[in-house]
Amino acid sequence: MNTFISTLITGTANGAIFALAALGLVIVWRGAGVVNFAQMGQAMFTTYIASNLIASGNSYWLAFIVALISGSLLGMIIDLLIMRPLAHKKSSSATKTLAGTIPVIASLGILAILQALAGIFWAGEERGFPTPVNSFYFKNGDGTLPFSAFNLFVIGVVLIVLLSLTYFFTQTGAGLGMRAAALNPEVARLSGIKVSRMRTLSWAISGAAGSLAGLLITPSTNLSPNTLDLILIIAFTAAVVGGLDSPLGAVIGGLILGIGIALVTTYGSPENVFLAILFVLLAVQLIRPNGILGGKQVRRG
Amino acid sequence: MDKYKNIWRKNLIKTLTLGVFLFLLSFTFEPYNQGQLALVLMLFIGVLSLTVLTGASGQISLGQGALMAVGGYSSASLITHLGASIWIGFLVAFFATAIFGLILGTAAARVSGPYLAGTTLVIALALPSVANRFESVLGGDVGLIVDFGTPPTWISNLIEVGYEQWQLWVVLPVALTALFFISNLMATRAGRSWQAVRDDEIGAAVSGIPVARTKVIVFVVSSAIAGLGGALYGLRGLVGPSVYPVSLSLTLLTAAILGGVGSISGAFIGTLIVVFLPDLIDWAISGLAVSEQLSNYLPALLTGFLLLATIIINPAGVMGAGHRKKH
Amino acid sequence: MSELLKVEGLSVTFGGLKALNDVYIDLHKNEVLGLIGPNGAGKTTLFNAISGLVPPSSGKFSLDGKNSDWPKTHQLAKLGIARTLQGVGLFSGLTALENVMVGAEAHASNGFFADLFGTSGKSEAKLKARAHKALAWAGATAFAEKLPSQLTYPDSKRVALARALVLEPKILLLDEPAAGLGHDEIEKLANLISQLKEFYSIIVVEHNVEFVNKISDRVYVLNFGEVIASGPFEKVRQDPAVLAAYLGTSIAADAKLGTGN
Amino acid sequence: QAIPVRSEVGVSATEIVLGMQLPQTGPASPGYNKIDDAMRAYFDFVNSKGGVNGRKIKLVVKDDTYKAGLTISTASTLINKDKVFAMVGSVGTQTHISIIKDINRRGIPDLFVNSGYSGFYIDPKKYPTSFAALGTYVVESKIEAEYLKANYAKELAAGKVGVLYQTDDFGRNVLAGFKQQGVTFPPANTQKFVAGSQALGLTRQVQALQAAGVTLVVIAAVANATAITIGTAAKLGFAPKWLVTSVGSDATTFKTILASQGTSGAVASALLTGVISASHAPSPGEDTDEFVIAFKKINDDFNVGPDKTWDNNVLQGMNIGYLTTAALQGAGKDLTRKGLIAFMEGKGATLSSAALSPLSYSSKTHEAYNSFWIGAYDANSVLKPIGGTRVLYTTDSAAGPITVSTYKRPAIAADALPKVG
Amino acid sequence: MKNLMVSDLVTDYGHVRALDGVSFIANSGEITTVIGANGAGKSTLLRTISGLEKAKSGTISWGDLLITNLAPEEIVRLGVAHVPEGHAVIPTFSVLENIEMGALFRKRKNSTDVKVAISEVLDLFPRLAERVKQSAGSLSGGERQMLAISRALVSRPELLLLDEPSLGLAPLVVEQIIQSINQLCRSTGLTVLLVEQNANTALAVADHGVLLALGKVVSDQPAAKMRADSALRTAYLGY
Ligand SMILES: Nc1ncnc2c1ncn2[C@@H]1O[C@H](COP(=O)(O)OP(=O)(O)OP(=O)(O)O)[C@@H](O)[C@H]1O
Ligand SMILES: Nc1ncnc2c1ncn2[C@@H]1O[C@H](COP(=O)(O)OP(=O)(O)OP(=O)(O)O)[C@@H](O)[C@H]1O
Ligand SMILES: [Mg+2]
Ligand SMILES: [Mg+2]
Repeated sequence: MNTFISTLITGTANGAIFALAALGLVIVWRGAGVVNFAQMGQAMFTTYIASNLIASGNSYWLAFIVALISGSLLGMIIDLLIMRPLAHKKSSSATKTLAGTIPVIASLGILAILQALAGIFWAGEERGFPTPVNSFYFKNGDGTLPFSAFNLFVIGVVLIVLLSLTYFFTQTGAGLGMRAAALNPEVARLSGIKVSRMRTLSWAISGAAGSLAGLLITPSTNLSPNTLDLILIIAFTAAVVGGLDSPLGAVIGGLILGIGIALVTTYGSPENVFLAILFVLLAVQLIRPNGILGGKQVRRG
Repeated sequence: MDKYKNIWRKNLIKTLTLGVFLFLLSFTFEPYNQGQLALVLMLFIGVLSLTVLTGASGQISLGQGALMAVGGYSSASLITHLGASIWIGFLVAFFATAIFGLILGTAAARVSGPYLAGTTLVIALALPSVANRFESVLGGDVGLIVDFGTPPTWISNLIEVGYEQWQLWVVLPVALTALFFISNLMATRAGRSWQAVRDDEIGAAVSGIPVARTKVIVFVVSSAIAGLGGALYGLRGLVGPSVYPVSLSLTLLTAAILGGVGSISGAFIGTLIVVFLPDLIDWAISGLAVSEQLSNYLPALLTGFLLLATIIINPAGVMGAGHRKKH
Repeated sequence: MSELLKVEGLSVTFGGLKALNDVYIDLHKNEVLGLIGPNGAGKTTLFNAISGLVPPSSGKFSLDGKNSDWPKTHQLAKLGIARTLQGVGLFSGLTALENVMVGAEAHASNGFFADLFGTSGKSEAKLKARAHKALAWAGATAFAEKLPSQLTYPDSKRVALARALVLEPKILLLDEPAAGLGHDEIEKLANLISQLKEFYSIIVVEHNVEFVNKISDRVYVLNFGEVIASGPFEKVRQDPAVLAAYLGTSIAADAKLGTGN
Repeated sequence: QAIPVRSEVGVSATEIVLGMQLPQTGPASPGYNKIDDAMRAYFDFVNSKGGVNGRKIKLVVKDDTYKAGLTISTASTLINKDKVFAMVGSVGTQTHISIIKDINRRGIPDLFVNSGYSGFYIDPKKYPTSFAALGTYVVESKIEAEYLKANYAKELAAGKVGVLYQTDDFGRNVLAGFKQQGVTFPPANTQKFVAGSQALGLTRQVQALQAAGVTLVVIAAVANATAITIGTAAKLGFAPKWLVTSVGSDATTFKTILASQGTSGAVASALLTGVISASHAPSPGEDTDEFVIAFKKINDDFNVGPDKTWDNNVLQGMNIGYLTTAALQGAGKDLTRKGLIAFMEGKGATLSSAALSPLSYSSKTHEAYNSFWIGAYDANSVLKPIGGTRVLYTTDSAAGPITVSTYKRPAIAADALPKVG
Repeated sequence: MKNLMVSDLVTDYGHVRALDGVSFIANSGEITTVIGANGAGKSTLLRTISGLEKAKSGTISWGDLLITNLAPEEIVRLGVAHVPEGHAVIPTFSVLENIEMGALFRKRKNSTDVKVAISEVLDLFPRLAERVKQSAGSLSGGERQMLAISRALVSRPELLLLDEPSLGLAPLVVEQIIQSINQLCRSTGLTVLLVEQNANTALAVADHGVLLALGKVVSDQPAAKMRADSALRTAYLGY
């Protein structure tokens, strides 16, 4: 099979996975105004829960559902215990500087805690994680097409998440309310929007989306407290490249990264992958500082 | 108004007092704590660079460790390949990182907040690739082995100096110099214009501040300082990718937050906490029968909790809410 | 009277929207010029064009009778033009005094290296003295050491004014300086502006017609990006076009001028 | 008879303090984090028998999460605060590089380093106190290359042999070893990845090897990347012969990963079956081996670590515990750092262990095992000698020739303690 | 008939007492104006009523309901809309989204009911109607103020809290808004609490006046009477 095409296909399959993780980041950014570095930590945690269920003999789909539920619960807990008290703090002059940074730092703290807890509960051997559908590549004549039913499944999931998110954010009242809650809580509250509830909701949704990403990523990365670190950085880059506030941007960013990595690996050297990512990131920022599909900010005197 | 007349004198006295205090204190220390104090000072320089960037200009970097790496590599390659002295190494680290900061700042001045955080993170990630690309100079993933060397004979003839103590003696003047210059900048027009840009770019621009240039300058200053810290940090034994991982940047950020971002004394206190926390934990659990699994992860767990507690209870850090630099 | 500032044929467009269309404005020495007009007429945009915040699509700019390029924002201060921002726009992390010192950037003689070595004490002291003077002008001496968040609204507007004054500019652009101020405060502001007129030339954008009437020598009325009338306020306020577009029924206008009752 | 009281650091009349560092947590920790527990288990066993010359062995372990910056701090803690007598069994090449100079300058014995990086050992003048615990990557790969030349000459000639390596000292040393023996890989057959980035997938690399039509692939990668590679190849329907360096060929890791990926245990075992690898020791699965039997029992009785499942890492840890005990015995009652190093250089080569290879410590080299045997995994995931009889090949990390070794491992004592001096 | 009744209301900002025992009644269907110098506590009063600030003591009742210290989103749901001081809009939202936001809690976003309400307020501000797709951040100061008012009106409130609605608005628009609001009061029984700097204008349209000074009510009487009381004006408003 043509190398170029097979590279594109592999890149797309990987890119879909990055896109899924990036979508999770976009949800919390849009719904709670937070760049959540703990996202993949949460996903790791819930995937461990699923992994344990499977190991003790339960079906994949039961574990799947439990992981999604615990993902949204974990998201809610993080919001209720940490993010909400932070949001309710009146900003003093010293903290104004960091207004946007504080939740980021909080999420880094949460990540550290989740990884430590996972280590304490489940450390030991690195584990694998099963796929819900066959991940053996399709046969194509006497060769193989580097694409599996599982890849199709992931792409399907990404599309569904993308479409429902886009619909949710742009077409529904709750979506509008959620964005408003993130952008200006006071105005949102005065419009009758239950800001705290909206933020909790967005943490819950993104927690579930993150869990979903975790379930679908770990079959290729394996599971240990830290294996998803790299995915987080890639997903984050994807979201930034695409524009943090745009679900479609996240997907495009994910695909750019997936395909880019595959191309560099094939035609360049794998050693240059991160340099290439850096290059793409800088180029996007020079040309479109808010990402490919990111909203423009209007400056006014 | 007199307060302004002798900025350098005031800061010099402050800096020297701290220096003399630490110098004398170091004689009462065992080698272990001398080494720890040296580490505090190295990281303090790094945290200082973050303080400048985040505290004064409102930009956040999750890749400050990568800037330290630039300093480390530029000095270490000079030292190993050309046999330069460590002091020349510092100078080169300083300027090389400044130039790197200039390039980075030119690109990054256009972006802010999470976008900048992401970019700096990827820079940190790309570091091993760079080291591998230029393996003959940068030593690939093995890195370059360097160290503080031994004190010159005129000192060792005078007094017996342990390796840790010598480390401290080298680091101390460099850290003090950085502290002195940063204190000066923060107390004058430069620091003021950085904060103005941080608070309101349009307001700053109409007041005559070239916003883009100012942001780049902040990057250059911050980078140069970080490079200096990185050069020192490398001299502890090795300059290599695993010496400047992403987690180093996070450590610096943690120290900056614990100490109160934007505050110079806070930067110092935060660094002290970060460096001595593991010792503290060791001491605290030494009598308890803690399972290995728990004790392994305890430092990370506690750092996480400490970070959260700091920003939830008092976002301004341990220096206290409402703390502001005063001239 | 010579023309200190002249803007000719200025047009600004945003996408399809013509925010300013072929606008002519001149400002004479020691003159207070009122700039009025309905919301969205383009008043702030005019300020923004002069201060380099939006690029004009066409138009000429001249200062002191000399044609020049449209200023870049950070060169504004060097050209001797100071402006306040609509609203307050102070730097929240700096004290009132430091805010004003930032406004004096153009007068600062200390370069980066002087700051670095801490030898800029003299220059800093000079800046500080200047800032104190400006604060005194604006009646804001008392809260020099306060942070903006600790100031009342009128006080922060005073500081904002001081930040513009400290430049000792040739031209002062004030965007709605009276908005949100009480009667008393407005009175004081009007007096201050009348005093400032001796030294500076001022353009004021304002919706408080009474205030505009009191302080300005001439007014320009903008509507849909075009100048629809200009001249002394007394004359302009009779203009039916202005009444229809801006002032509303003459009776209501009277009420606002305080001449009713 | 009273033990002479000496002011040697870390040694008292009743105790010897040893230090070790390794990634106990973090991405590089899985697997390795079992070595220290196995070592401690062996020391506890020794202590339960009265210790070495009446001294109990205390092992202080520090977690460096595989970050060299941290290694420097933890080493300082071990040296200056815990005042260890010697370092023993430290894990990791990159991390150890950062402290080796300092440890050596201080004259602290740096025994049984868990790194196959030859740079640490081949020049004792540079690092006089550091001694290896493994065969070097170069030695192993030279022997593997020789095996390929002998058994896969046709494939080599036809350019049907490929390699996948990680771009670090480990990967590069392996390539160097092959090259030393005249085995090079055509560019199209040479695939690499940045160490630690395997989570991004190795599909492209495996596809490229498949496209190049190779029939035998050498993998120089850590265990989980090896598992990912072989798993990916299975998905692609690519089934070459695999030759996996010992670093990446831990059967337990392999099966844990593949099995929990949903690949059934049988399939995982099938994937591993026939994979060629090399070893200097018995396979942990060889349950008739007397050392394996003895160590397994000690592991059951004394290991208190979080995960004491018997595997290669545990065997390795036990072996280091055994060797350490032997070296301490050999250094005598009057235990000094100098004495210990002198013993290692002088008599270290006479020590025996679970390994089937002799040790080669001398004043000229501090390499450990210079002999390997080549095996293939059987259906029970036990590495078995190819052709049934175990042949040991010996060489050095330089240009030396490869010869067949006649070494016979001495039997383990009934009490499972080493007997030296 | 729903009246707004405030009694003995005390609100602090840290150590600053902004409201110091404020009591008054705003009658249903009337415009009550709150006037006073800068810093008198007018905005704080509205913010406390709408729940944005916590009352230290005292009560606020709206009809038969005690709304003291309810969350703002609860209070809005009881028919109380607040247009805060300054141009409170979400800059990155479009004009339409800003308006829609105000109607969210009542009905589904695309219901005809909401559409009607939106077109009603757009009729009131034709400038906004021309700019529904534009981002609110690019609006002029006055347009943003119109938008903030629209957002409040679209929720069809029964009590409208207006904090300096004229700020930054052209006289003609101010006149228009006041007329419309007046009309709403008369026709739908809307109750309005209007904070204004320009006491004259405010008193001219209001039924009732409340004069605040240093957080205390110093006068509470029919607007016409207050307007005529020149002693009061010179004492507290400076003219
Ligand atoms: N960046 C932009 N993009 C699109 N339209 C803009 C932009 N900036 C301004 N406008 C439009 O240009 C017009 C003029 O705005 P401007 O701010 O100059 O009005 P103004 O006269 O100052 O009004 P006000 O008195 O309400 O402050 C407005 O209709 C506004 O919506
Ligand atoms: N967030 C705050 N923190 C501290 N003090 C405040 C705060 N907001 C207002 N104040 C103080 O409370 C008092 C009342 O302020 P408020 O804004 O209610 O007055 P106002 O009558 O609305 O004034 P204006 O006419 O200027 O809007 C003032 O002294 C003010 O300085
Ligand atoms: Mg305007
Ligand atoms: Mg107010």
